[in-house]
Amino acid sequence: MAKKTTRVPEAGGWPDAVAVPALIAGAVLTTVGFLMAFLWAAPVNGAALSAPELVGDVMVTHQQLISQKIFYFHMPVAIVSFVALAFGAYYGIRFLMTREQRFDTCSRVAMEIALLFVVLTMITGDLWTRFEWGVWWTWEPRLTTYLILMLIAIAYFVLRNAVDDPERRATYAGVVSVIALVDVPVCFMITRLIPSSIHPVVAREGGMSPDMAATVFVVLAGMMLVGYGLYRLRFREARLGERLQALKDMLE
Amino acid sequence: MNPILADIYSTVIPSAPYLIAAYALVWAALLVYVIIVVRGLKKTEAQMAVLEEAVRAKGGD
Amino acid sequence: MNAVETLHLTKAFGTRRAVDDVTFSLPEGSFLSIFGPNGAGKTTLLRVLSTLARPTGGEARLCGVDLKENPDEARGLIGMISHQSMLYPDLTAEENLMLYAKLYGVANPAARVSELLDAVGLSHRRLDAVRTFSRGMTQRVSIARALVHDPRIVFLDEPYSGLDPHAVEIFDELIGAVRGDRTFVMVSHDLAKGFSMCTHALVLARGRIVTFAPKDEIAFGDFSELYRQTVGMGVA
Amino acid sequence: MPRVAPSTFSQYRTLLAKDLRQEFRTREMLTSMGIYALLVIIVYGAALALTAHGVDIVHMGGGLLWVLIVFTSLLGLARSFAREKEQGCMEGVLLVPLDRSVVFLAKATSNILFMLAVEVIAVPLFYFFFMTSEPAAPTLPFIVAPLLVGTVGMAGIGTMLSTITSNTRSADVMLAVLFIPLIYPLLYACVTATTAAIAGTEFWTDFFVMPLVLACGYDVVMLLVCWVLYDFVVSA
Repeated sequence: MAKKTTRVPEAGGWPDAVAVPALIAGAVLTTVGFLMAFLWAAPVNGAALSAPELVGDVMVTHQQLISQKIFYFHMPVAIVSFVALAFGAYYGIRFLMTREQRFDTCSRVAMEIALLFVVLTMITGDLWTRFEWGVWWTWEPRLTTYLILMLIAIAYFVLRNAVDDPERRATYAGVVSVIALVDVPVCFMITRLIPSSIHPVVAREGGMSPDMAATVFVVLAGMMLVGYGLYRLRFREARLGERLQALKDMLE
Repeated sequence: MNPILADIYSTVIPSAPYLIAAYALVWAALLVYVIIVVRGLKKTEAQMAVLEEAVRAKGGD
Repeated sequence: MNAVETLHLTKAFGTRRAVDDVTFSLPEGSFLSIFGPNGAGKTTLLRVLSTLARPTGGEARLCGVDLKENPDEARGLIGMISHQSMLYPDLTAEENLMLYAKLYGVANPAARVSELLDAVGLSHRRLDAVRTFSRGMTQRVSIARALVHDPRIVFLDEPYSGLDPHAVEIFDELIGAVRGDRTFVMVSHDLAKGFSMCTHALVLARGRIVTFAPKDEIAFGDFSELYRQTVGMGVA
Repeated sequence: MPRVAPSTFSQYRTLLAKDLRQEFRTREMLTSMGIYALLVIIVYGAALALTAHGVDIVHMGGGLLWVLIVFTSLLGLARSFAREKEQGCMEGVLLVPLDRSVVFLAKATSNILFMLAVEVIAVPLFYFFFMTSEPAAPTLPFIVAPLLVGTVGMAGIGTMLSTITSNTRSADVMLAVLFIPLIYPLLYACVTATTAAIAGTEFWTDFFVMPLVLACGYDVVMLLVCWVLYDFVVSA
């Protein structure tokens, strides 16, 4: 019975060679996005002014909501955290199928990146809330979903530390990552579809104008590359630790 | 600054600190993560050194 | 027809190989004793053979049934007696045996259960909760549980731990009584007892076979000397 | 010994009967959950005593009720699996040739029944202690629907998580840490539906029917995922 040799991801090789340039490209793109957000994308109109005013060469008729600029980082970071969670669950499934310990390492590293980016999402989202509604926290659907995702990611790592047997730990971690991947979209859907308070609030989300969309896209691409670069870096470090441990075992 | 201009910027000034804080914290968090990974690498290198000694000692005797 | 056949059986996680390239075959009706220092992989090997753990490599066949292809069919052929009784303390002896009889789909569960309780001499206690039983009595119900579906192979994982000499004596008697043409595989630390009861002996160290031979080919003296060296070789 | 392969349903029934008989014999889980629910109500009493008129209990009632249910069921779930691990009974059951998800279904069903049994006591008690002061809406009896849907969802995912956390260090805390974030959407939907039923609302479809449908969706999705993944978890 020729054992199908499952291709096991390994540190080194082209994915790692690409990692450093990806990190640099990511940093560049995000800073470009940062500048675009402030200089190029039109600010969102706030409350109407008592009278139009000439500012520079533009007739301004509404208050300019500057705080909305955080959005250009908040959304991409949130998307990347969800992509990282998807990878974590994918490698979790691969581990459950093949029992190959390497996939468990990939799943763990991907979940770490997911947790990192969820923390970033919470930071940007919370500060935006602080200004937008003047309060540090509201149980507003978007924010609660990310709080839940963060708690699940933290629970994932708490579980990993609570189990000693490596195979059992990897199996449980894989299962939890899959349940998390299923749970988060359901959480997204439920918190959005049910009006958050008894008197329904009309959603204020207007569409995105092309220039705003372009900025978001630039920052998104940048954040994806940063995420990828960090993933490869952490994966390489984890692999190094494992190879060292293997050497130690062999020495005894 | 006439009242209307003041009105325009009324949302800008108070929100500025949060905006800066947000971006600063994002970069800070990414930096902390990289530092954690690098520290991990250093720890592994130290263990590598110990291992090399052990191998040399084993080979030597 | 061999009761147990393994070919390069391996159970490893990452680089740690609990069972490493184990190959042996055991004819039906024999009694295999497995010895080895702590952490040599004895219990892991037993768990893999009894389908409680999944092998990572190699093959294993029980009475010709491949463990990986159809584990369920293999499970129907085996019984397990371990230092854990696998009995529900709050249920009575009869309820415990009826539970397993129904799960295994034994044709006439009630008759089979009372027959087994007679065999282990506990019919008078069948309506008492297992919690109230002594260690020896619990082990006897555990034997009944393991034999409820008349398995071809019985695994024993250190069954003597916690038994006083009298209980050990009764235990051996029972094993002798129910032996028939069944195959037994026992993991034990008790060198003398294990060697005396077995027809084949197998010594494991760090997951690898040190020696596997029918009992009549080795004298006990050489065997215990070899065992001392193996243990001297250091713990896994 | 003729052995007819038992139908999955009969194995399911046997395992469920075992759980119910075990609980009926000791009533350990029901009493501890029942007492715990009562204690939570007493804590509510202290918490709300000073604000007797200030607090709009009709709108808060649904939420408080679900806090009571979540923490009581957490207590029950943690115990439900610990009992299987005590004497290695789970391994005894795993040795039987059966589909592992039957074990999940039987355990989930028994957990649902135990949770419902406690709710049948706790909910009227809660109503008696807190809700009698102000007139609840005529749609009050509708709270049975979210209670049922919520309990099924919680028992399903709770069974899976209690299997995972039963042999980790500090199992109870681990179960809560995993359980609460994962059932948040279900909890959110059920609290909204319950509050809508208690307080009555003119947006009936928005606040009762929609959450209930979503909660059912959550149940179906989560039970399916748990059903598929249970084999990995229980044999790990």
